[in-house]
This record gives sequence, structure tokens and C-alpha cells, in this order.
Amino acid sequence: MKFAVLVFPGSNCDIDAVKAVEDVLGQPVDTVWHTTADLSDYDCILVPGGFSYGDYLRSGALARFSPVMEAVKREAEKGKFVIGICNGFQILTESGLLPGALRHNDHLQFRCEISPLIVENADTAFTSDYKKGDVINIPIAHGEGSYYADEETIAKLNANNQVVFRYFECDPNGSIERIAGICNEAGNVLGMMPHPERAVHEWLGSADGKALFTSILKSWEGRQRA
Amino acid sequence: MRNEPTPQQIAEEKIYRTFGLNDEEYTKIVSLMGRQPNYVETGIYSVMWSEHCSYKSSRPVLKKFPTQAPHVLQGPGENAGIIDIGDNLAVSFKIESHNHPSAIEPYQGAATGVGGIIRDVFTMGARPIALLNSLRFGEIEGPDNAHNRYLFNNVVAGIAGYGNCIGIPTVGGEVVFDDRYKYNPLVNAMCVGLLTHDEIATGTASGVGNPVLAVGARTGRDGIHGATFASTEDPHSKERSAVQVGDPFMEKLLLEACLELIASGAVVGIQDMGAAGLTSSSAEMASRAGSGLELDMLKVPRREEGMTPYELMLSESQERMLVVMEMGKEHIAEEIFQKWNLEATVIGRVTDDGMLRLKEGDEVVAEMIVTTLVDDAPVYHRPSARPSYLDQTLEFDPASITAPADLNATLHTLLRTPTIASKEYVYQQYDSMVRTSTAVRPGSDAAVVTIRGTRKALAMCTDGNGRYVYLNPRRGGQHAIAEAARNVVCSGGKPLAVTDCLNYSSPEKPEIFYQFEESCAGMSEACVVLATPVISGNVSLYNQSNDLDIYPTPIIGMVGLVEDVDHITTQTFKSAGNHVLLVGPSDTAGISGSEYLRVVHGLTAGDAPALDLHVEKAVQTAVLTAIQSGYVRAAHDLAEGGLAVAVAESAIGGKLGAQLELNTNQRLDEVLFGEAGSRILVEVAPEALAAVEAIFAKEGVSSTVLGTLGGDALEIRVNGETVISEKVAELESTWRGAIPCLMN
Amino acid sequence: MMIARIHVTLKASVLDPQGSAVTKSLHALGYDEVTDVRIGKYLEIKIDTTDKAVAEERITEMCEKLLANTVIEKYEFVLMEA
Amino acid sequence: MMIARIHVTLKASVLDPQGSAVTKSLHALGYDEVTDVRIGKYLEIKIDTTDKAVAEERITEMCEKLLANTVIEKYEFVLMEA
Ligand SMILES: Nc1ncnc2c1ncn2[C@@H]1O[C@H](COP(=O)(O)OP(=O)(O)O)[C@@H](O)[C@H]1O
Ligand SMILES: [Mg+2]
Repeated sequence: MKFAVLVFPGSNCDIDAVKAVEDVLGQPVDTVWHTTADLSDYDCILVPGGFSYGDYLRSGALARFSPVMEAVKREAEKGKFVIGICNGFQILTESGLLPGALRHNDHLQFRCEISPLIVENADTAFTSDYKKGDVINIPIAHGEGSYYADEETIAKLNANNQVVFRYFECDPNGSIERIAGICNEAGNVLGMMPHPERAVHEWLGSADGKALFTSILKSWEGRQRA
Repeated sequence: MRNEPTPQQIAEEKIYRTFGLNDEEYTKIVSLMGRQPNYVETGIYSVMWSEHCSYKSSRPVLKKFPTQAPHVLQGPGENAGIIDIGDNLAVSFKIESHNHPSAIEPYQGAATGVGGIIRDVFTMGARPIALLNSLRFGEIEGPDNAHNRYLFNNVVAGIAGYGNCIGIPTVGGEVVFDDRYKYNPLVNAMCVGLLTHDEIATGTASGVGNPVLAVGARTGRDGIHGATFASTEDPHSKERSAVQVGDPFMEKLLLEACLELIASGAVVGIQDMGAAGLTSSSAEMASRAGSGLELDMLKVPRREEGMTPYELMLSESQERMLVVMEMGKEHIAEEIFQKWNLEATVIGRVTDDGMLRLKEGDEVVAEMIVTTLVDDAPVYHRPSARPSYLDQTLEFDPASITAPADLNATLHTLLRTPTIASKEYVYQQYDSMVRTSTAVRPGSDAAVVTIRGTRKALAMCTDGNGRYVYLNPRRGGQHAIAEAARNVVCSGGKPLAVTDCLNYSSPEKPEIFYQFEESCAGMSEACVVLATPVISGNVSLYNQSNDLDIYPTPIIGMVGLVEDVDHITTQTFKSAGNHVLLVGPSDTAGISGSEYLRVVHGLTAGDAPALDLHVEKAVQTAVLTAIQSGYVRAAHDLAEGGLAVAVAESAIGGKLGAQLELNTNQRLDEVLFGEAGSRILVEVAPEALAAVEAIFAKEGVSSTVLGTLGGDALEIRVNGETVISEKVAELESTWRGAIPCLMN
Repeated sequence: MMIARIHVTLKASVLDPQGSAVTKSLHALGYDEVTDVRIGKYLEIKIDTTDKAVAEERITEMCEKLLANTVIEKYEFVLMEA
Repeated sequence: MMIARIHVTLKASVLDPQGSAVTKSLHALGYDEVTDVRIGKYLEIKIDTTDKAVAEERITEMCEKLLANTVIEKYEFVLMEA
């Protein structure tokens, strides 16, 4: 299974994503520069965290116009797996691949800590190695991670089971309904503020993020067999 | 013609004084040049000869630091020092102050401080892997201290804003609150980078004809005369143009582009344009190579039209570097920088005539001998006199103090003190995990960052106690080094080398110069005993306002090597049933100079706490050996607040109680809250106790079993009487809640 | 040459934590008469054109595409000769 | 009740990294006519007073003390009846 990790000017969790794929899955992974227009070689596209374009104006706002984002849209429409983590999630909402928006944290500070999440939907391609209701420890590190969508959209997300993770017994940023991660209707695009790639070894403070990577590999293998 | 004063006007109207040059210095410039300097030249001499760039007051003292050891690859004098850690790997690090800008624009002042220190490290060819900082503010309690809270809040946000954006984890630091710093907060930032031996780059401009490039951001009118500004007394009343806005995004691109460029092998020399911008970078690069430079001001990329050579040379716009390339390889730089959407522009050439020559097209606008800018800068041997306050502070008699009756309450009081309380409020604003190499995050004695592909890791911390130095400059200096090294040892690292940031008031006052000289001598002594040479550093003087001098505050950045990731140790208690030992002398702690005396009795008095460097060395060796042998489950040094606070911190972190028992002739407040060097708390499993005690005995270090871990309360009995008994959860809520409660 | 002065503000239905924080700080400083603060972005864009209608169209486009996120923000602008 | 509409912007000589980044993006999107973008803050403050002179004095004070740092920023405002 071949992974692409996108690199925008200002991305800084790209290397971490590469290391996580290597350490957890041992699958091939390339970093792909934001000017690349073709991603058809890849089975999973990771939009990593960081501060693309300095997060100027709004986080993710400038990155969404990079040429590579057209290719991401195309591959997503084909059903390829796309994961946006942190800044990647912001880029995916800005580009309309996922609904809603990420606002400034309600306390207005950047917040970095290991945060408990509850797995709301364990039936996605990204979460099959978790169980619904699992509480997992995953680091967060963001200043603009307060998820917002209007009532109608939230209702739809809930009805379609698109909320994948919620913050558990803590509220690090004022997200509506403590939403920490969502997927699109088709279930092949995931966006989340917490960083699973930072939770892949016990010595990093948690290894609970590994199952997200193993889930994707299994889903892909399942598709290959089908 | 430009509306600039003529050389004659500068001389006759003594305009040079407004640049911070005194009459004597001006006369010396005239005689070195053999003529009167014009406006640009006067500006250039004034910044090169400012305290900030020339170290004219501090140089004679700094020369005495021990700087050599077989593992030192680059000592002081370059942008950052470098040490060898084996396997062809090397570590570059440095600390720097941004005190004055932070006092007037805390967010940007702190942010650009971080930006500057990162550039110092990546110019050496190193990939920055960690940031640390050390901060001092006035008290933040109560309605009168809103400004201190504002400074604290915005400095922290500025450090976070820059470090988080550029993607380098901020892994450690310290914050101290004391009204001595209310007009002059201290903001010291440290960066640590990793490189291989063959990647080392330096700031030299050699090779006649080689092109000189300005790369990165364009030059604007910001920050003109910042270096001079940093060397004057009162930041508030001085020229305010010296504050710049940082652009961490630009710096991230610059960092990647520069490392790629250095890897190309075509770079002759590279240096960041920090204080005094193009002036100091060009003069210093030429000076190191013994060469000259010719620069065309018209070619310098600028943000604004109509900028004069004076403005271009003195601007301190951020995120810029000066690069000398091999002749004919300019295109390599241009291509790499284009990929990163940055500019790289040839602005001049290296010459062999030893001149710094500035032109506008064909017209020479300034011409100075490089050595006169750098080597002939004045050196002042400032008079030094033992401060008279020492007579009073040393008279303090601990017997004049009555120990409080309710020691539980006293422990809470100390845990609530912002200097001791949890700094989570601060470090949760820092991304401490990006790069996924941080094995020990903020909240333990020293942070630990792993090195991918090896079993090695680096332990690092910043430390300094201005009150100790104030009360006993020499011993205070020793403490600074000893405590920093002790913190590294507690995390499982062998201390390797030091970077220092020397923050003091005006060196022109003999009593301050005494503090400076003596504390540096103390640091040197400790560096020699602990085998940790000084490889880089920075000096910040004139930290005084409204007749209030800061405490003499040398801040130490220490880096150590963890040989194997299995040795990584934290300060939190791990398992019930394990023993807690106090390693080091058990009867030296006193209340003199302690945080307890300050907080509970409102006194800063007495001598600095006890410290014997040879005992210190033995304790550190013993504990490191025990850690490396795999016997130590937790280690925590005893610092502010003494034994009781250290035990409480380890208990809180581990959410685990402890039952301890001491027998002593000392007073209760001395035993519980007294301070002294060379003391480390360790947790050891019962089956390892004998082996650990054997190691300590072999090193000639005393150790005492204090008791056992377990339950949910901290209980301390002294001579059979229970003096502390409190639920760990209660201690935790006091300690964790203190700063948020003051800030929100 | 024309200048567009653009205001981008949060929609009324979206909480403005920055505004609330500033209100609190102003109260702490004794400005009790302050009853509400809303904070938004202000952009000044210089464009090299003289045709007001074209400028208006282009600026609207920039706002819709980039300058505002219409999920949470609204925008308004005025155009003037530079 | 009155409303103050306040603009806080960076002084002309101070670098505006946001503005530069947005200019570049607009160019990349084909808005070549854009020659400069400066980004600042916009505040709307409601104050419970009817005396314009007093309001003016108080708002000036708030700007000087809290809303702008005049080392790098400048401010201007207009007052109107709410
Ligand atoms: N400004 C800061 N930045 C990052 N971490 C900090 C800062 N201040 C304190 N910390 C972290 O909090 C912990 C405790 O700090 P401190 O009480 O100063 O420890 P010590 O007494 O061992 O020097 C340390 O791990 C330190 O890294
Ligand atoms: Mg410590």
C-alpha cells in the first residue's frame, strides 16, 4: 500500500507522518511537494499538520489553493483514502472536502497535551481496529481547533455517523459537541485535530494512534481482495 | 544629496553621542580611519562598538571561562558552539536574550528572540531539534500587577507562536517571578540542533572574488539601532523603532532552504543577520577570514523605496542571512531559494584588502578597515567593588525566624507560589511534541529528545537562580552550573557542555561589575569540576530601570548525552512499595536564601545555600551510574522549596503517596524547606536497594532511605512526629491550580 | 489605482471568544461602560485598476474564494480611489 | 448607547507577514492587479454613554492602553449612535 504525505510550505508534521507509516506499517511512503498535480499512484493521501503558509489569514486558507489539492479532490472522488490531521483537517474543511470550519480555541491559547478521545464510529476504514466507545489517548497541538458547523450540518453528521472521534471528559477548545474528528459521507475522507502519528510508541506518551494506521492498511487489503 | 549630517557636523555638533559613542571612542575612530567618519560609517562603528556587539565590558571576564575539552568541536566565537556526541554526530546549541524588546512589545520581542536563536543554530549547519527558554517577570498576584501578567502572558504566547509555527518543539525552560524583574523582564531563548561532523558550516567570508548573497526576507526600515538599544539603560524611554515583527513562516522556509544549500557543499560561509543586521554579519564574516568585502547597497533587496545605505546597513529586519558561495555557483543558491519561494541576491564580493567597502553603484559610500570594526573595539576593565548590601544580607540569623506551626499549610503556600507552582499553564501553549522525538516533555527536571536511528538521546535544561547570585555572587555562579548539570543527570544524561546567558544590571556600577565578575568566576570553577566547558553564550547588561537593578541572573543552558534510551528517567514516582532515598548530604540545607524565607517570611537574606563542588560531582556521578545500571525508577533534584516540595512534585506527577521518616537535629523548616546543592531524590525498588547503596558507597556519597511509596497521601515524620500529612490530590490541586487561578 | 477596505467579521451566530476576552479585560481596567466587543479582520488591498465595476467584481471574488470563510464569516467592503 | 468602530493596523514601516503571504496567494490565483495587502484588526465596541466627548476620550484611552501597542501599531476610530 502506497502512502503520500503532502508537503506545503510551512508543513511541519510531514516527517512525523512519514515516520509513523514506516514504524507502524512498514509500507512505502513518499513526501509529495505541494506543486505536484498527480497523485494517482497513491492509495492513501495524508495531509499533515503544521502551519501551511504560516496559517496566515486563516489556518488552511492559503494551502487549499495549492495545485496538489485539485489532485486530492480527484483521488477522493475516486474513493481513495484521505486523512487530514490538524492543519490537514483545516485544509480539508477550507477546500470543502469536509463540512464545517475550525475556529480559534475558545480560550484563545494554543494547547498541546495528550487528550483522551472516545471512538464514536469504529466502522470506518480508519477506525476498524478500535471498538466503538474505546477511550484512546492522542496528543493535540493546535490554536485553531474549535470545530464549528451550523445546526443542520451537525444533525446530518450525527445522523450519518460521520462523527468519528469526540473529546472525552475534557473540552480542549470549545468544539461543538466536542467533535474531534469527522469523515465525509462516503467514509473515505477523515479529518481530525488530534495527532495519531504522535502516538505510535509508548515512549512518546501513548501508542493508541497505531490502530488508526493498521485500520487503514486492513481496509485497503480488504478492498484489494474484493 | 541626502539630508544626512556631514562628517564635520558629526564631529562639531557631537552627533556621534546620539549614536551611543562617547568622545573618547569617537576620537579613537578618527585616528583609526585617519579622517572623520561620515554618517554611515559613524553608524556602523557605533553598532559594532556597542556593548551588544563588542562585549566591551564583559570580554575580559568571558575570556576566563573554560572552553576546551576533547569533545568540543566549536567553542565560543561562532554563531553557536558544537560538541561531539560520537558516531559522527554533533550537537550545536546556544542561548540568547531578548529582554529589552520584550519589555515593550512582549509578543513580538519574545517571538523574534526565538527566531534569532534558531538562525544561530541552523547557520552552523545543524537541524534545530529543540527549543528551551528561561523567563523572569515581576510578581503576578493582585490588582497592581496587571502589567506583569500582560508581559508574562504575551511573552509566553510569542515564544509559542514562533516555535509552534516553525515546527521545532519547545521542550523545557523555567519561569521565576520576583519584583526585581518588574521593569526588566528577562526572556532568554535557547536552541539545540543536530548535525553530522561533515555538515558543520561557519561564518567565514573567504576566497577572493567569491560572491556574497543576501538571502531570505527583504530589508525594511525596522529595528534600526536595535543593538545600541539593547546596550542602553531604559528600554521604555529609548528609541522604539527597534521592535520588529517576526515571520516564523518565512523562517521555516529559510531554514529548509539554508540546510539544503549547505548540503550542496557550495557554501563558503554563512551567518545570520541578527543584531546590527548587515553591518555585523558582514564585518564578522570578513574578520574571521581575514578578508575584505565589497557590497553594493543598490543590490540589497528592500521592502521600501528610497532606503539609504545607512538604513540598509543598520536595519534589523528579521529572517535574513548573509551567504558566501563558491564563485560560479551562485545559481545553486538561486535555484534552491526559488523552490522555497525565497530570494537570494548577489550583493557583493569577497576582497583581499581587508576593507569593508560599501558602494552605491560606482560611488563608494563607506570604507572601513574590518579589523578596526571588530578587533579594535574598545575594551573596558570596569572597576569592581564588593556590594555593601552583602554586609546586611550576611548578617541574617536563622534563629531570628520562628518556624510556622502548621507545616501542611506552609507546604501549600510554597506549592501555590508561582515560582514553584506547576508551569503547565506555560508549557501547554508550546508544541513540545512536534518531530515526534520528545521522550521527556516539560514537567520533569530536564527534557529528553531522542536521536532517530540510534539508541542515544539528549537531555537538556535551562537553570539559574538570581537570588543565590545576589546573596553570594561566586557561590551563586557555582549553583547555576551545578543545578543545571544535576537536572541533566536526573534525566539520565551525562552533562557535556554549557551555554550561558548573562543577565545583569549596569556594568558601569562597580558593585554590579563585582557581581558579574565573581559569578562568572564561580561558574568557571563549577564548569571545571563538572567537566562541562562553555561553548557559547550571550550577555545582556543594563537590565535596570527606575533605580531597580535586576538580580544578577546568569542562566545556564546545559546539554547532556543519554547513552541509551533505556536510561531515560523522569522525576515522577512510579510504584507503590518502592523506596525513596535522599542522595547527598542530609544536614547542609538551610533557610538562608531560600524560596521559603522569601515567600513565608518576606526575606531575601543570608548566604546563598551550601554547595561543595566536589560533593556535587560525586553525587552526580553516583546517581548517573545508578541510573545507567538500571536501578533507578525516578530521580528528582531538590531545588526551590527543598525536600518537601521535591517529594510533593514527584508524588503529584506519579499520583502516588509516600510515607517518609527522618531523624535529625535540624529545625523543622530547615529539614522540610531548606535549600542546598548536591541533593537528589531517587526511587528504587526494594530488590535493588543494596546494589544502589553499594554504588553510592563506592562513590563516597551518603544516602538515606527516607521511606516507602504507597497510598494516596504524603506523610512526613520527623523524629517520630508527623509534620506533613496531606492527600496528594489536595497538593496537586494547589500546585496545578495556582497560575491559572492568577491568570484567568 | 484603487483601494478596497474590507471588513471580515464572524457571523452573529458564531461565538467571538476574542471579543469576550477583550470585554473582560476592559472591565478589569475599569471601563464598565463597555457592553460588547466584536473583533474581526480589516484588510486594505491596493489594486492596479481604474474601473470600479471590474474592481468590485474582482474583490467580491477574492472575498468569496479566499478572504472570508463564509461558513463562519461575513464580509463587506468599500472601494475608493487611492 | 454608542458604537466605536476601531481599526488597528501595523505602522507602515513594520513588516506585515500576513499581508505579504496573502498578496503572494492572490497573485498565484491570478489576481495580478493586487499590488499590496495590509491586514489589521477591526473592533466594534458598544459603550453605554450618550456623551460623545467622553466616549471619545475613553475609547482613545482604551486604544492606547489595551487595544493597540503603539510601538508597532496605529489606530483610528469613528464613533456613532447605536
Ligand atoms: N518557560 C518554560 N518553558 C518550558 N518548560 C518550562 C518552562 N518553565 C518551566 N517549564 C518546565 O516545568 C518543569 C519544572 O520547572 P522548574 O520548577 O523550574 O524545574 P527545576 O526546579 O527542576 O529547574 C521543567 O520540566 C520545565 O521544563
Ligand atoms: Mg530540577
